[in-house]
Amino acid sequence: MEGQPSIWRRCLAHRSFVAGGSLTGVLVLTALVSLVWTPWNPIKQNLRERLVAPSWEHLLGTDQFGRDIFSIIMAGAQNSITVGVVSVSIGMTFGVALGLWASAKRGWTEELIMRASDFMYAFPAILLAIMLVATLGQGAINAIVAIGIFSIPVFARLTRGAANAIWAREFILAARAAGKGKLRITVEHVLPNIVSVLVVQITIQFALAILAEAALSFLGLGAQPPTPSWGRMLDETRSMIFINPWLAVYPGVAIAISVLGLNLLGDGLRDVIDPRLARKR
Amino acid sequence: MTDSDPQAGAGGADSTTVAVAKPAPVIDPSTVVAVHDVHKHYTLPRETLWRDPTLVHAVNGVTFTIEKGGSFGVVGESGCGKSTLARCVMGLETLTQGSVEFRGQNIHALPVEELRQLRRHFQMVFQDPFGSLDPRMKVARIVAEPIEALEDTKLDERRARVIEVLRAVGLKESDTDKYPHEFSGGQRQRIAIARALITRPALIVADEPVSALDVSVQAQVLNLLQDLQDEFGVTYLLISHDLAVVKFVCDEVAVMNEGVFVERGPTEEIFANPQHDYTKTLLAAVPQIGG
Amino acid sequence: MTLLAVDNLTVTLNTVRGPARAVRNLSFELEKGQTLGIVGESGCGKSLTALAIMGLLPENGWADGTVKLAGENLLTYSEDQMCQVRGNRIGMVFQEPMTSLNPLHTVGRQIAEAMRLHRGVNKAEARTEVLRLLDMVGIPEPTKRINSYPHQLSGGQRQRVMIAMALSCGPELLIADEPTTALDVTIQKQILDLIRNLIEDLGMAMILISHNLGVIYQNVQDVIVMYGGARVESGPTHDVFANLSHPYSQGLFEAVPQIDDTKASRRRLRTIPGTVPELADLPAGCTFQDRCDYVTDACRPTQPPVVQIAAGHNVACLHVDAARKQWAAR
Amino acid sequence: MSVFLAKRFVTFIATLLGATVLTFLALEILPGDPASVILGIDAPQSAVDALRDRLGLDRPILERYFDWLEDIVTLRFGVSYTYSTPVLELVRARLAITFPLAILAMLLSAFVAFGLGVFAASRHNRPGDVTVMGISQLGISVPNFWLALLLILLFAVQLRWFSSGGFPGWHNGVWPAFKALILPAIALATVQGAILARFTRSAVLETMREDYVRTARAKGLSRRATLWRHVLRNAMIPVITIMGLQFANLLAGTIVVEEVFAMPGLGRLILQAISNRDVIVVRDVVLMLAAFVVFINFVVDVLYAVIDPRLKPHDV
Repeated sequence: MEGQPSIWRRCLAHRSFVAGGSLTGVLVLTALVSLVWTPWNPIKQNLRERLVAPSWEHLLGTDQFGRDIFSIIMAGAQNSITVGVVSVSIGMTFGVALGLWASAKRGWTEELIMRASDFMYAFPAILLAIMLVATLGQGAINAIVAIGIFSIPVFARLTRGAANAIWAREFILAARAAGKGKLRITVEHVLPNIVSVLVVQITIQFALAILAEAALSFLGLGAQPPTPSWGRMLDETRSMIFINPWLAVYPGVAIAISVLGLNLLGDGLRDVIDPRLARKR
Repeated sequence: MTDSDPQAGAGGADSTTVAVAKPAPVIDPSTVVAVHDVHKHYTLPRETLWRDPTLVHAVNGVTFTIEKGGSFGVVGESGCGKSTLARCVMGLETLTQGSVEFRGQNIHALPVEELRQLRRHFQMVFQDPFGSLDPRMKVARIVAEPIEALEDTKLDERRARVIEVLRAVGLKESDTDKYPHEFSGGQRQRIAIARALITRPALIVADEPVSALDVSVQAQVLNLLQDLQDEFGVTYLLISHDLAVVKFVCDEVAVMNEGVFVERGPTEEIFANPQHDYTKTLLAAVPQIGG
Repeated sequence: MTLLAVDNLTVTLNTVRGPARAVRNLSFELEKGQTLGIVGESGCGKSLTALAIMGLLPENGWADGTVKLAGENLLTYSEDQMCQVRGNRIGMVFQEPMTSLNPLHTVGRQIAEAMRLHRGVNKAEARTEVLRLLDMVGIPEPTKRINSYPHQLSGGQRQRVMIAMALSCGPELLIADEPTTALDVTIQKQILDLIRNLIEDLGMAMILISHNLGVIYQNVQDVIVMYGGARVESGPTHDVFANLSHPYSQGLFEAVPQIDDTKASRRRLRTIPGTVPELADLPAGCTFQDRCDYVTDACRPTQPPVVQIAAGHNVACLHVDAARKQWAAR
Repeated sequence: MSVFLAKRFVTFIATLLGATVLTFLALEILPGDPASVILGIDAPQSAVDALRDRLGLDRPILERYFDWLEDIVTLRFGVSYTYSTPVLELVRARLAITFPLAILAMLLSAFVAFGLGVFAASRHNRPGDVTVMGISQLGISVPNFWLALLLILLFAVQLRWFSSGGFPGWHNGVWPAFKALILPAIALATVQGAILARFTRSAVLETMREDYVRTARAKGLSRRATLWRHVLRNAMIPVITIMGLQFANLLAGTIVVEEVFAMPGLGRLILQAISNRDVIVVRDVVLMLAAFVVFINFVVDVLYAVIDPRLKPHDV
């Protein structure tokens, strides 16, 4: 193993990693740029310039309210990233904590936590969001929270599985024999050894969160006007597809590219960080 | 001295109760570890709904003591309970019954914190040189783990001690900044031994320390164990399935089968003149050269 | 009559660090009914030799040279032709009886599979034959065990099943790759005795691969000692062990504690310095040069010539005389 | 009976009960009682009181829970406020769309995924494998409702092979109904199928590295025979797990896709109920969907026991 190239070298040599990293980079960059500049105001309607064809002035044309589509798409990236960051943070924080706890405690605690997360699997994000929305009312925050809660069991299961594998290793027994307690072993040995698995899962959950938010917004349960959102764009232009099919194409392409980028990045990371894992998948 | 036998708690007034209870071990100051009537039982998950779950008597009443500077070997086949016994002695498993006394202190009756503090005096070496070192830690941290966990030493002093033990096991100062995967199996086992040695323990429990190593490397580690005993006067409890290894390292040996010692005594005697049928079968099964 | 003739066999593996010659220029012959042991440490190429004979090298590996079974070069055979050889003319037993059996099929079905494939027997005939085989390898109550799944058997019984499977079509050659490494010593003895007796009764030839010198000594007529992909010493077993002549074979023998040593006589074991070399960067000349006490500059450029020191006893070492002298004076 | 199945059955029942508690509580602990949610903030107090009375909200919480549980066990469920009909009746007609749609999509994705996954695995790292994996990577990235829109654009608007939505009902013959289900099923199956294909591929590849596969080859079985007789059944075990877990997503997907195709299924019922603030319907339908998912996962567990002899009692 001594001759193995450094991790960055391996990253740059990995095709999916480079492709995924670039696409994700474009997504983040777009969101950042849109914070300070978009070609047109993405919210301002201009009824005199409805459904204008693509031109130098409006790169992708305008929608039925005369808004510049390219600008809305740019601003929509902000929404997708916010959804991803917040919901993955919720899911990861609680999920990883629960998983580590279950794995360290074993016995009844583990059984209980795992049954609870099994049970959460029966409520996909959308069902959960629907319940929240039905009672609390529509809104971006409810949607994000619902998606976040849904990813808790995913992280909990993954963490617990990976952590159990680590707990079974001899170096844990060595740490116990050295006099370390469970909390210390969890922080110093277990967590560092499962980080690579978690990083990969983060990219996957990020992608799933973008997809789920788009679906909720499409149903009118997510981001509310006038916040630019790719999912809602699709909803709004649905009735236009017979007149101008392209309107329904752009936001979808934006979603697909973001998700594709994150998935490729995850695949690449999996191979790069942990060659053993790559062989298993 | 505590005895987990419930009858022993009845107090000295009732002499019959005391007489019935098994005699508590007499602790000689030169005795490092005294294992008294240790039992460890597990329940297996049920196989059928309508049948009671199987109870496994992994260790079923084992008693022995090891004197200072001695080396005691436990030999037996897989599933005989020898590794469970090692973990019981290390206080890594709770006992079903019996006691393990380290320098006169029953380690299973100690409060958690006191046991933790006592751990510096007994350390362990494991079988798998690939699994027993955390792949994400550098050698310096791995070796320092016991003092890091138990003592409040300064960084430079810690480093000096790490280098000292690494030298003692035949590794270099420059190895401290490497990760375990940069070493071969034999070198990793040296790192594991250095970790066990760093607190200057009185007792080292070695569970199959060479069985995962290539034959030509095995010898290096076995010699190292011998040298360390000569140099530091360490006491060993060696667990192995390999009779020749136990014979090479240990003064005294116990043959374990189905959770109990079937035979125990000075190594030379047992190997030259086995009494128990199981010991005879075991010895006869070893493929020898020239036999 | 020569059953198997391996000539100049070289196995190359494509690794991340370039092609590695895991077996180099290995030649040996095996007569009908003869038993041969290959002994060496991990990575010496002994298992790859077996897989090369079977045509089952991993995807990143290939073999050069010739492997002739009864005069026909197996290395030129097509995949379909090899399927006719495997399990039919050559049977193989692997190291891990637990993972080498399919957990979802009954042992009866797994034993019958090769017979149904090569012999075209029907179900009823196969069943009779499987019962006979189970009985032959010493499994009690064959009629009951034929329907067992692997997880219901002990390790020793599973290895018996593997042996029954390998022998089911009455092959001319059995290859046993570390057949007892995963087993306890008492079970190991039973299994090795079983294999040896069956080989004798059925008049088969066998290649037994092991890292354990004792196992090799007690079970085969001839032995090859391999190190770093090359044969360093070979010959009739008793001859070789009586006059170990290659520095590596000598070192290997001395590194292992023996059960009949006394503690006083063997306070220290002789060790071979250094570690087993990585296949990807083996030296050009003698593979043992970096760990050898006798090494000189002459050992480095080319592989050492093979010297015959007694009838059939060959050693590949430039300094064999010095090594033998030292050994005798021990 | 095997302990495995007994355990799983207990878990199944416990999970169902848990689902009822959660859905019930969702309405209870949220701000405002169902009556005021249903009627909206502007509703006069008298109307809210009347509805509270009708829903029996004044009774203790446990009593109402057990009443509801009884309604569920007897398969009556609650009564919709907007339609004034029992939820079960509302659901029955819509289930005839959603259920076949979900099953069709599942079958479609399973067939395509197994085929492609096994194909890719058998051509590991060769062009066939790379192509299939590339396509599946795209398939995973596409939102199903957008794919649904694109399918409508292509097959309904451009080619005019299918109608762009709606459902003729089963009484008009099986074929027209089936035809209406095809596009939504494809939209649903694409993402699921792509995930499943990747998973099947890796499960097959992993199994091909097992020792017993090498044993089978050493017996003289060809690659193809080994694949069929030894690899596939073993590889199916993890694949079935994933299929079970995916079912929840599939069901969630139907809600969205039914909306795109304007099909009067369960999804539409839920969305309408939300806009009508008919929380009783939302609660009951969500519970039904969850129960369905839990049931499918129980079926998966039973399948395990059938496939894997290690989960049967050990006495032979």
